[in-house]
Amino acid sequence: MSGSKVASMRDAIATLVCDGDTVAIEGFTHLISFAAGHEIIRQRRRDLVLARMTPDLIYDQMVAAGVARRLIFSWLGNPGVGGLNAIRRVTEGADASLELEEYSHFGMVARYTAGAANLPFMPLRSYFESDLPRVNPLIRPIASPYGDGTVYAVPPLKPDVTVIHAQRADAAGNTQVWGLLGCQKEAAFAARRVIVVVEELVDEAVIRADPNRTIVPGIVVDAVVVEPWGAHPSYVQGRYDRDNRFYRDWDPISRDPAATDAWLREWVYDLDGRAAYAEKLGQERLDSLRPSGSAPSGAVDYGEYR
Amino acid sequence: MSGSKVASMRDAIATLVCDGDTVAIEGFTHLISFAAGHEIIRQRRRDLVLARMTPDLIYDQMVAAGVARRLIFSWLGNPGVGGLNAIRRVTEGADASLELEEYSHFGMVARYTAGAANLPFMPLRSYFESDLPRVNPLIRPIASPYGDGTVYAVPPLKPDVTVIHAQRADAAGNTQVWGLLGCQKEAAFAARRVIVVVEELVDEAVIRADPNRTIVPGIVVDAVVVEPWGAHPSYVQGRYDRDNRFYRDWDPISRDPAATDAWLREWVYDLDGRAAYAEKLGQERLDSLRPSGSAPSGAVDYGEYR
Amino acid sequence: MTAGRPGTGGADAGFTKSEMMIVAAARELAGQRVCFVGVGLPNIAVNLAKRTVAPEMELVYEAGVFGARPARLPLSIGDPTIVTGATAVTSMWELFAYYLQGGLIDVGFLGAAQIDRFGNINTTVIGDYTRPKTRLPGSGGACEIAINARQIFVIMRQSARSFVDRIDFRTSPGNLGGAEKSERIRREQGWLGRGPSVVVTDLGIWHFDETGEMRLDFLHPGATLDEVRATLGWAPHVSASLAPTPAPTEEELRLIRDELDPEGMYTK
Amino acid sequence: MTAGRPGTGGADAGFTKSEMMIVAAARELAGQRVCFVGVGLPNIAVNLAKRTVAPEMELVYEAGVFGARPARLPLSIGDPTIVTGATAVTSMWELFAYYLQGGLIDVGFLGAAQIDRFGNINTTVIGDYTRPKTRLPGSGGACEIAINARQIFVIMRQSARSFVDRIDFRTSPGNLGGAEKSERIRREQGWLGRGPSVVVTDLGIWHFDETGEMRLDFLHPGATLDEVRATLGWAPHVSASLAPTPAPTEEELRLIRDELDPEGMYTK
Repeated sequence: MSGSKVASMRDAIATLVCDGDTVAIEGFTHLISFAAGHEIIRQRRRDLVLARMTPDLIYDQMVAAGVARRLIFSWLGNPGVGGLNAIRRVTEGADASLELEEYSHFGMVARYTAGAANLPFMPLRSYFESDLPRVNPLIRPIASPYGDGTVYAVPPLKPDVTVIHAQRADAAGNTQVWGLLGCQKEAAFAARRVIVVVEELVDEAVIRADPNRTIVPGIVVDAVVVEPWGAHPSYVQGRYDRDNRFYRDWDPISRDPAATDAWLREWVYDLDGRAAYAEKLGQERLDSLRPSGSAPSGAVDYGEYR
Repeated sequence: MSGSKVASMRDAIATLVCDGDTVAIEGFTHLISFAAGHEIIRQRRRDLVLARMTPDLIYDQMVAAGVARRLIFSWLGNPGVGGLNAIRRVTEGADASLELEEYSHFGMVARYTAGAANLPFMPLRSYFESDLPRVNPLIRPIASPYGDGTVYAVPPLKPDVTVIHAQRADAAGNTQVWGLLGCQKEAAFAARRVIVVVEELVDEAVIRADPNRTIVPGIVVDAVVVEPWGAHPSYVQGRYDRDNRFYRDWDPISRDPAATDAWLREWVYDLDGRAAYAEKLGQERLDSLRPSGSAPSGAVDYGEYR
Repeated sequence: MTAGRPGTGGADAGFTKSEMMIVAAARELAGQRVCFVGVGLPNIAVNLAKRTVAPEMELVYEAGVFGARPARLPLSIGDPTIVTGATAVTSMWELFAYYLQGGLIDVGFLGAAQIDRFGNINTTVIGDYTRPKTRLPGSGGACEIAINARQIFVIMRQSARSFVDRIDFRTSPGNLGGAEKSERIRREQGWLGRGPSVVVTDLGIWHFDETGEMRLDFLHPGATLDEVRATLGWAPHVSASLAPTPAPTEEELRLIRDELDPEGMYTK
Repeated sequence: MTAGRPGTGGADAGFTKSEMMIVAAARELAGQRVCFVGVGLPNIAVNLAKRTVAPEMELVYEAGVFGARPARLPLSIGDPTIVTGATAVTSMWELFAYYLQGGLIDVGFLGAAQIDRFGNINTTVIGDYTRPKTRLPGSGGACEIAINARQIFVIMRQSARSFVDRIDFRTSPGNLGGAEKSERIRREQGWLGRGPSVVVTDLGIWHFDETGEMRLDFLHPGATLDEVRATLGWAPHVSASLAPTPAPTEEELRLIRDELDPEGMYTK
């Protein structure tokens, strides 16, 4: 319908991400837009408030590169491997310089949901007898108007920019995902601006053939960036696997500030984008991440009704 | 995984719906289980609290048959045709005998959502300056704990029984729907007991081939009833069309109590179930409701990961 | 072609009052981007607009559809034809929470049983709420649409019973007691909606003036000011530059009669 | 086969302490219907249980998966293998709101950095919150799992640094200050969860007694009570009928070594 929103990653980040913005690159283990994170590093954005349930390696890299002033999160680790060492360096001891704003997973999800739904708060049954409300005054008790007790509330989170990665979208930004959905829908609806990065640009007819598969409509999308392998070392259901080797390799690199800087130089600053990154990874590495076989969903019939 | 929950409609209603229960037969225009409603009439349940966003013809028929004592709803009409005449007869003038508990659509959806999420209330931005909170004291103002104003809240709705109709489920009750989703997921999760009525019973492998299509997991389902045409005169995306002629024909029938009783006798009491109903409708009528063509969704690949 | 259609717009107008009303309502949608489609007359008006003045407009149905392209005019606002070929289908929770309450709807298009001069709407009861003379359908999504859609369009036939000095029940707020109060309350309570901006009837087109009251800006061909006043429960504001509504075009009539409503369900 | 695996369960036990811990944890899941799988050690314990004592158990991953059947053990709890062939994939909103908070989870299986005698858990910081000695991952879903899952299982290695008299931060509530207070608060505030019921370590199996404190019920082969006391910040309750944990079976060890963790990520 609307005009094409297809843009290069460089232009999308240059236009839509400003110094000081609250930026959410969302995707729970699945579909993490490392490509967007690297471009933000490359364009040397500063003072960003980075929101993500699981900061993961991408925010560890972004924090190491100095783009962030504050982190809003719920789980700060390298799953199955250990800690996020660059972030630990600026959050431990007397030198802690990165501001932390901490929730639980459901609290973060509820914050995005409240943001998407334009609600002043979202109630949830968490945080009872936990120290989290003590250290985060934005987690507040609220009494039920039906006299049946008190629960906790979290405030809406409305990022200036949300970036999500997806299997496919059309040029207007109508976006479809299968596999883990995380909180991308809520994070996108909650945001002022949305960048969708896709493995594949498809015709509008592909989207309209299966409207139940659409998670974000183009009307909330500002730019569509076509970036195959854009989620590596995260993964894309049906396309490529999680690169667990990379997650393990990052641990020793990130423990050493010099090694971290060298990695950023080699894999981010010195490359002009994701195509170069994929080429540098090499065909053999990419091939090793292909699924071991296909697992087709089957088709359903919506029926023609004239 | 679990044992089969497949049951006849007669047994499912006999076992799971009791006099005095709060019953929600949900489905917004799409997938309305007329088959379950008729079986409830046939088994002469009494004093039910009937919850439904749009009572539609099925609750008009159930109210006419005397099963209900109270209605919880948000829109009481025959869409595009007129009123629900049997319900109007017991809600207008001095003889009004049916209790009404009235919300807006979003209020009903929010009630089911609060029920599904085990929340004591759900906030929403509706009802400002409307007379609805005045006539329904369960719609209550609630102040944001962040000092940014007041919104309204509705209480959770937790039906004793929710009935939904779907294109397909497996024997354990894992249920998939495409087309309009209404509030069925929320109404099912909110309920103490759930009956799923399907056009087609499928192997577990069909469900597991496309897990993103599942709206209700078997773990919340108590009975799976296989009842082709069970939604007529409502419709099933991809299977059969809405029988608009029936919706129009109901208007004059329902205006006349004697004609209504005769219809209930002929189409409900005197038939032993949905198969007989479909046979009585006749092949020509059924054929006229088939989609004019097919509109396949296409398949996606989840990938095999070993 | 129009033989036998009652309530023609004028002696030889060649179209009915209902057709004029639907055409006028559709034209008001020119330039709108996202429209939330209500049940009944809004449904045909919006679908006509999509085929004429607003081909790019996204149709949102409360049943949970965004970007619908109905191949036929559905009788109900829930129908398989609004799903097939749509951009997105969502749960109603997401539709109301993220799309409507989230502020993505430019125009909410509603019908009404009663309306007052400030565009406040009753679709609940005629008479007393607990012992009503007539029990109407109720809010449906109208109450939250009136509050959260950026602006509200209304389409309804004019009559002394429906355009009243005092509505029996305020289902969906309009300009409350006038523009000043309405603006203050909307601002204080953080409503996204600015309120009603157009009421299209079978006699004319009303917009809202700076006091928040309806003002008659266009009079349909064949309608008279006397007729307008006789079907109104208050003394109307009439625009100093009151103009005649341009008659329906051949193409508009063809779309209504041949494509959208061949059985005349809406246009009788 | 076990050559080179450090930390064996005994001189010639033929299995490591970690293997014993994982096996013991898996066995505790016998008869459980729906288990919410936490990151790390819970992940391998639950996947072992699914292949042994609890084949019918439904695995729920907070990433939004119900009825997962992972063909391999994922390193992370989000992985394409937990999706392919699963019963249902949902948004995380629905997973946390409808499945967890809605009361469908029988067992929430968590890891921890620090735990006290009442099963209160710290996964947030070692030291002061604002100037921590060690910044840990934080809650993830643990806080709401601890409150809403019907019961909580914990798996973690014992050490004087982790089994402490006072945890530095209470991320996820256990039995608070004891059974009486915990039961009162849970009842008054309407928690669905009854709290922690099992803690499996590399030395033994703890359940909770009527005071709400951990009680050592099983001691793993090769472990001693002295070792238990030396890795604990308080004087433990020990069951009068303390029994040895049955050693891992060949099949359990084969599943861990050949299928679940061939690289020894969890069992080193």
